[in-house]
Amino acid sequence: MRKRFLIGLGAVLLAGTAIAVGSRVTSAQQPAPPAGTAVTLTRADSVRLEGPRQPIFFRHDVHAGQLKMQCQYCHYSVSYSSEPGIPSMQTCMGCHMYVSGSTPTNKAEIRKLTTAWGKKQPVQWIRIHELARHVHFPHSRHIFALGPDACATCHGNIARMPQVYKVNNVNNMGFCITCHIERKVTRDCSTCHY
Amino acid sequence: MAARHVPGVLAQFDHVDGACDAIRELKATGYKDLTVYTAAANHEIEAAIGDPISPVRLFTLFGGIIGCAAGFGTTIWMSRDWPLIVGGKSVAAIPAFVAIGFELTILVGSLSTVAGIIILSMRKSLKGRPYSPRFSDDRIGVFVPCGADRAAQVERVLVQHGSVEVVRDA
Amino acid sequence: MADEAETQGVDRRQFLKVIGVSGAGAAVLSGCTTERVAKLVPYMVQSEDQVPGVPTWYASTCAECSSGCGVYVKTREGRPIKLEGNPDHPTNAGSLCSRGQAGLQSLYNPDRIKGPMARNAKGEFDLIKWDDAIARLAAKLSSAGGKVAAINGYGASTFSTFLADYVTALGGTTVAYEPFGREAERTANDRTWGKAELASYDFGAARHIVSFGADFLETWGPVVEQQRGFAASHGFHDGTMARMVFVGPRMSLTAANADEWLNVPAGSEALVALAMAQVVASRKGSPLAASLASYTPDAVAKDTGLTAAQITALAEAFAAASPSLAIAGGIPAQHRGAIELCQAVNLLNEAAGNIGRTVLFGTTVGGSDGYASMVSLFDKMGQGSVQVVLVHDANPLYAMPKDGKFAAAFAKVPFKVSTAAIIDETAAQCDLILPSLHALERWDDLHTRAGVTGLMQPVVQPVFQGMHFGDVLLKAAKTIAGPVAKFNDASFEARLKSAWQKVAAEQKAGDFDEFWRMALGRGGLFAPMAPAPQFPASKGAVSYTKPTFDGTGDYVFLPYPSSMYHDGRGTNKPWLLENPDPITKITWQSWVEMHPDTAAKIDVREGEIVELHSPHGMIRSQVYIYAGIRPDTMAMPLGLGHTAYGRYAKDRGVNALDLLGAADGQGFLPYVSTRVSVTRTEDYRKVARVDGMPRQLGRGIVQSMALMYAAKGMTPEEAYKAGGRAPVEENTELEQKAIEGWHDAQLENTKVGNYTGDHPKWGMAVDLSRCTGCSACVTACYAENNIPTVGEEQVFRRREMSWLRIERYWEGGEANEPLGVRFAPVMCQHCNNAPCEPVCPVYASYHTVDGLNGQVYNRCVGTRYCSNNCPFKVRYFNWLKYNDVAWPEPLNLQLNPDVTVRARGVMEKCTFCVQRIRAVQNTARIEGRDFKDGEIMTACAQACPSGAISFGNINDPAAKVVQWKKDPRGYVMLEGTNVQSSVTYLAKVLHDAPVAGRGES
Amino acid sequence: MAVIAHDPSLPTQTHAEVTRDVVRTITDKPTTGYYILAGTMAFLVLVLLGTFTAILKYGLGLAGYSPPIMWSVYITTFVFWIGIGHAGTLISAILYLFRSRWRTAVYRSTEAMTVFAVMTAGLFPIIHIGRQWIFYWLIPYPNQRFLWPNFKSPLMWDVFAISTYLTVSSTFLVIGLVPDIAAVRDHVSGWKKKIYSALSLGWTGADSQWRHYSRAYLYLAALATPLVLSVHSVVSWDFAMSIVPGWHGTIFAPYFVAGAIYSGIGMVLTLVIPLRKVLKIEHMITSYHFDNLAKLTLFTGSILFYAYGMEYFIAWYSGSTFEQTTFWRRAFGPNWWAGWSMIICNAFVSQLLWFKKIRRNLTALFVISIFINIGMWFERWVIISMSLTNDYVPYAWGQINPTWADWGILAGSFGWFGLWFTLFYKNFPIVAIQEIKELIPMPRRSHGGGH
Repeated sequence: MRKRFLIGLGAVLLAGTAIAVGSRVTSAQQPAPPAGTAVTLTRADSVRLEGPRQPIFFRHDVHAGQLKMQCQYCHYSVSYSSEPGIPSMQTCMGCHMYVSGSTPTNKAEIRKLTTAWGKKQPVQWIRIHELARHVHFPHSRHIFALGPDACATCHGNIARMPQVYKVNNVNNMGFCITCHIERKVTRDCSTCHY
Repeated sequence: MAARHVPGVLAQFDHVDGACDAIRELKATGYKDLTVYTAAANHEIEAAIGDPISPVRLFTLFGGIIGCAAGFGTTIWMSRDWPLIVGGKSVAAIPAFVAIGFELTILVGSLSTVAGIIILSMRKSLKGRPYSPRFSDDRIGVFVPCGADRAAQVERVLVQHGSVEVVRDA
Repeated sequence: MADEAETQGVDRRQFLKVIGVSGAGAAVLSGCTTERVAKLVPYMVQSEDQVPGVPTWYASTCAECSSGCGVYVKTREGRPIKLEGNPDHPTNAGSLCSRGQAGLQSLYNPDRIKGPMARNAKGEFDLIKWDDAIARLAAKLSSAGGKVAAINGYGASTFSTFLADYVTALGGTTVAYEPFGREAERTANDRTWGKAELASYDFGAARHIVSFGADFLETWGPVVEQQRGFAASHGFHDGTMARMVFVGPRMSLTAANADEWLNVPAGSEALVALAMAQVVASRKGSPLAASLASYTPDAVAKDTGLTAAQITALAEAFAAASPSLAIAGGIPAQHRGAIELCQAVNLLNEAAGNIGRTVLFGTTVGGSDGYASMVSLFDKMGQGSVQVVLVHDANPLYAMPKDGKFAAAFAKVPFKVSTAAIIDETAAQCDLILPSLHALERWDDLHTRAGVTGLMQPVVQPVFQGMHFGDVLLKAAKTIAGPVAKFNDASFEARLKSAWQKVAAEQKAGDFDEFWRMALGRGGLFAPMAPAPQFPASKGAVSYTKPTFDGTGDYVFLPYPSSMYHDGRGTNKPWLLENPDPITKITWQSWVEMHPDTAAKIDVREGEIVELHSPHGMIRSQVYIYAGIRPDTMAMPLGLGHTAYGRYAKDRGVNALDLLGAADGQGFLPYVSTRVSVTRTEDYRKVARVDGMPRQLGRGIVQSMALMYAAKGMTPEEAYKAGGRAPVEENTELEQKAIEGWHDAQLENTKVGNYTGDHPKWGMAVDLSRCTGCSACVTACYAENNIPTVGEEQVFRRREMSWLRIERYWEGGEANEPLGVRFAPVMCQHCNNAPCEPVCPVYASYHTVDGLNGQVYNRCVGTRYCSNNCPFKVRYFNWLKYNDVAWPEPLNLQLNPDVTVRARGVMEKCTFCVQRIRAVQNTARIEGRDFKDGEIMTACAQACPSGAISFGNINDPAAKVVQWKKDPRGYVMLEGTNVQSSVTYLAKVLHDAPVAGRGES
Repeated sequence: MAVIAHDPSLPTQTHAEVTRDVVRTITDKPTTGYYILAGTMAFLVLVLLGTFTAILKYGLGLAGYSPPIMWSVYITTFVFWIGIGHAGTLISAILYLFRSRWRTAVYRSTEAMTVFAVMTAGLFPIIHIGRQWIFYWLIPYPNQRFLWPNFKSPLMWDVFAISTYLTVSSTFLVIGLVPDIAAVRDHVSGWKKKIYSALSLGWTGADSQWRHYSRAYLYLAALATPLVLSVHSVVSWDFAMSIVPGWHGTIFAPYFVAGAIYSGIGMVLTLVIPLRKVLKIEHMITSYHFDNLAKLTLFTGSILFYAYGMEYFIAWYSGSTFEQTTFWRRAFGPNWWAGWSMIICNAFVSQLLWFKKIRRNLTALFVISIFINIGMWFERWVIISMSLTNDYVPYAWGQINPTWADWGILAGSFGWFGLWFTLFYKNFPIVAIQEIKELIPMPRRSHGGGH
């Protein structure tokens, strides 16, 4: 206890402010999106790509990047709910009833989708961003404040990710606070914690 | 014991007044850098050696001041860094921080005092000087660094003042 | 609609699967997040009425008791998480009682059986397939040869009619059974006016209410509606308030809310009523006077223990008030003279001219066939003339006294079928259990009064594999030859709709689908019919005979329905078990109430277990010493002592019915008909009470003032002084100045960072002249805020977590002075100078910008200093892993996803429902508007049937709460501590003087 | 020497004898009794660990807490141990500044007691919180959340006070030990010599070392003196800063400091009376020293007596019904026994020490010291827990009965303290060799008069 105390205190004495400020900067910057936005990727590539391997090799870079689909098209409730909304299988089938893919990989992956639809078995996606349960983050408020393209602020440039990975640890409170300080919005605890 | 061996004469005394006389005479005849071993702090011998008062108090003083500043500084700065109201009190409530300022004054003050002893004592290396376990018991030891040429004279002075045991340590 | 329901079905079932694995989507607090792999499971088809993160509200009807209140079901991601009153419903108008709200815990009850069960050779139950179950049922029904009987506990409804028709078609008989059937009142009304129906009462209009043992705030009649009416008339408003007198041997919650309690011996209530009627009639020159001539106050005084003067005074006051209202009935007055009592009260009402003004006919419907027909049915069973018995929504083997040997008779039936979703005493004796659906899982309706029918729709896929009994019967009908074949609807839903098509026709509704959609959206058909204008003259006199009591014991035994457990159907719900009894404040236990003098006489102390012996049985339970009961009477709550009915109810407490005789008293079960003798055992059992010191010690926690002062617009303090009592000196003038100056100085310093700029400031006001202590708000708080129930053992250590508690204090009650009771809901007072805040070393307790006393659970390290420093002691600590044990699957599905589930080692407390505040603020912001007053409501304020709580932004001068706070009756608790709390209490108002001298003033 | 022999504050032996007698306490082979003692203590430490593990696993609810009593045995014991510490610093530092000679004989043992007592007390803030694994959130260290602790909370003052106190008093102990370890080093051989030489930090007793040493020692004493007064004041403010009737008193700081020293000396007596026998140093720690200790006890005990009386008086005089109820119930409420045992054991028992006979009778002193230990634990128990049983809202009043988890930790804390002390007195000079020698005038050739 005493040791920790001395360390903490010493740090503060010497460069408390500097450290605090410094950490704000560091936690604010994001790593650049990966280079792997080549259009042709096979299922095998998903192994070497960053981020967890999904049951279906869904290409955000294709849908959001090349096809320029709005995030809200699939994540439908993000602008009016605390939850962004995971697209229902029906939403996927809306297009893939007709779009069956060009490359073999695409075909294969889309077939997975159609079979799942046929069996009424929803695809179980691996969750990437899971906010701690004691934090309440209303997506709608943030989309309202930062505009519909603000997703990248936290999630990174998804439009260039063949396979989504975690760019920011959204569970670092500092990550949230930095933004709130920069934008001079409330830092009141009960805004998120209740 | 990498340190260079210091030639000189080591004398042991039973009686404090004898030791003191010897020290005074030796200093008078221009012998510097004596080392006097005692089992406990002893004013007579301090007086005989006549070194100025230890500067360790400066360490205490500045340590205390730094601690006090740190105590108030950090508390006030931290309270303002993320201002939260509690119990309708002002964010930087100085009276509440007095306790911490005080404790840190004491803490840093005493730690720097300890640092003081260590640093100051290390300034004068005792490496290579002879020592006898009896010094921690009841004997007073006086070591006079000197070349072989002067040793005889030193021994005479020491013996004359009642040293019970004189060793030439060349 | 149907196929939509199908599709919804899919996603909801999916959803349940998922939350099955990912902890009910409940926000469980953990120091930091784990990196476990979480799955995201999408809907197959997105139903337009379910948006993740946004609650969806469905209108439905509460089936927890026969009142059939309308409810709004709040669902999140397809699962109901809260029940609130339907504001459009004429019965409950937006509020809901504890039992109704706890309906969720019967929906998600962990002891619901997983599917149909049949008894095997070894006599144990096996899970079987539905087809198999229905086949077995059909086989038995067709081979029963008409010897079929059904016991139906469900109220008047399409289903009940269907069941009756069905059984008739099989050649059998159906008995509609309701344990508290109010048979005596029907008979009495029949004898008085030739109307064998129940009256409905307008409490709101009555200026003087006299209740003869009728607990109209607890279990007698539609309590929510009656409580609303009572609050309207008896609550202080415009310088006046109605008066209420309670006549009966025990001070119930209802009696505690009366201005006077006349503790006459059990059985003599009728005499008081008759004497009053006599006086009133003679004053008003009513023709009744003659027939009542023999019942003068002097004549009855002796038997009632009252003086003639008291009765006369009471009667005069009753006559003077117009309109007035006298009511009788209810279990505590259901002795062998119950019918005479009700007749007497009828005459009293007629003499006072209340008929058609506060006593209304022609609106109530349905009702049970009564105890007598149950007894005869069981006789038939005993004689072996019943082959198949169907028990639906009833538990007679628990609710009817063991003395009647009904179990033995029941056992004689070769094939017994129950539709209980949880194996209760009756189901345990059955051969086939066909678990029916919960009201929130099924299509159904409930006809509660003329023109009012509540609808139920499935708002969640069956949590377990239950099936609507209607569907079961229809499926069975397909394979049974004979008349039942005519029941060929595709499903019960279809049958329900066809029934409603008739209703639509009556209502002259054009397009049925439109009508149906509207009805579903509204929650049913609410077109209350006006009460019958004309009344036949009453058929004269009452012949009062002193009711008899079995046995020779020294004490009359008075079992009464608990306001939480009702007839015992509430006992399997932790919320109701932990929500303390409003009067005794005992949780999780049963107890024997004993007057202090009695206790002294037989030398027992609280918690000592005594044996009560009656001619019909013996029970052992611990003593609770209560000044609110006659020394010659002992009372016990009903509803406990189950031998089955799930983990929470089984073997909890004892069943007071075991002391009763089962003999039918003129068509009803006389609950108050035995005398008991008491023997001591040296055993003790701690009483799980949650009240520490039940007296105020002059600390002015719950303040009251006389009507005359309140009418003059005095403050409680002024009234206190005017009452000639020395003022309690809180602070000297100098101190006061210092405090104010200091407070202003503080405010100067508190405008930094987030705190600069304009913010709303949340405040609350509680009108104690309306609060009845019913504790509905407490259950609402549990439901809204994921508060764990901790169980009896923890309550022994006073570790209950109820963020909102109803404090109950005794006044007087000693040395022959009348016993008074004070209630006040106490939640976090959200002090502006909160003592709890500065002592927290980590800012877990701090002041939010909008004036809340914030508690950041995930920052809390659990030093508990805040609780020590809280003068109101409204902070609650999670000592053990309550969050792990309080919600066994699937109870956890009820958890509110908007509220963090607090982990062990964390301090928690009332947050003024900050999640509701933030939700409204978010929507308002997105819609680019400001929130409206009344838009944000705490769960307690929403639930309160008396409308005693108002909440809002006190920076908005137009807000209702601000108006309330301006009321001169307003005071803040413990003002002397200068914590500047945000909750204002409006002092309770007492009548200046009791009319019969048995009330405090 | 004969001249000054009558002064009981001065040792009678020569330098050589002092070294011999003290070093013997270390070099003598440990008796079986010693092993049994150490074993018992070690066992109690296991009890401590076991109980704490259970608490970590299941939660604080294992202890007897029942709201509104949110602080009970653990905080009581925390304050108890902190209090114990104070006597040590008083004797070693304050009396040093007062130049009172008699302290030298007992100061080493009391200073050790201080350090170990504070080490024990330091465990409790961690044990007693709800989420022990994040106790470090009370420490102001830069973190990614940008959160700092709340320095307005008396608990934060505690964090600083206790850690400072632990640091300073252990420094003080170590500094004092160095020359003595050197003395031991010169009288042992083999592996022991190696260890002691390492520990003696190259101390030779050269003039250059003594020169800084004695100054520094003076300043440390000068710093420790206000510290010891502040620490228990801060602890008392944990309570006085709150609004709980029975806690919220202005006299708390001096009241607690006096109590602390009182309890501390009680513990000194309990420890030293047997110790001097076991280590055969009766001739060094004589009844004269105990007489002085007893006088200190009497002094502080009388301050307590006054404080107790004053508490009740203020409660009555304040006119605050809350205060009055609290103190009425303290004396005549359901827990009257606790209230009275505190008053009897502390206020009354200490008054026996007016009699020289008792002051000089070690058996009597020992018995009294036990009373003091019990009484002072009860004092804290009464002030902390019993005040909580009845504060503002009567409906929330409660009672408490501790469980095995409470007693387990309490017993364990004695083991933890005892183990450290037992190991210490057998391996380090329990009497300050060099400071005693400082009092013995060195022999001179020309006899006549001391310096």
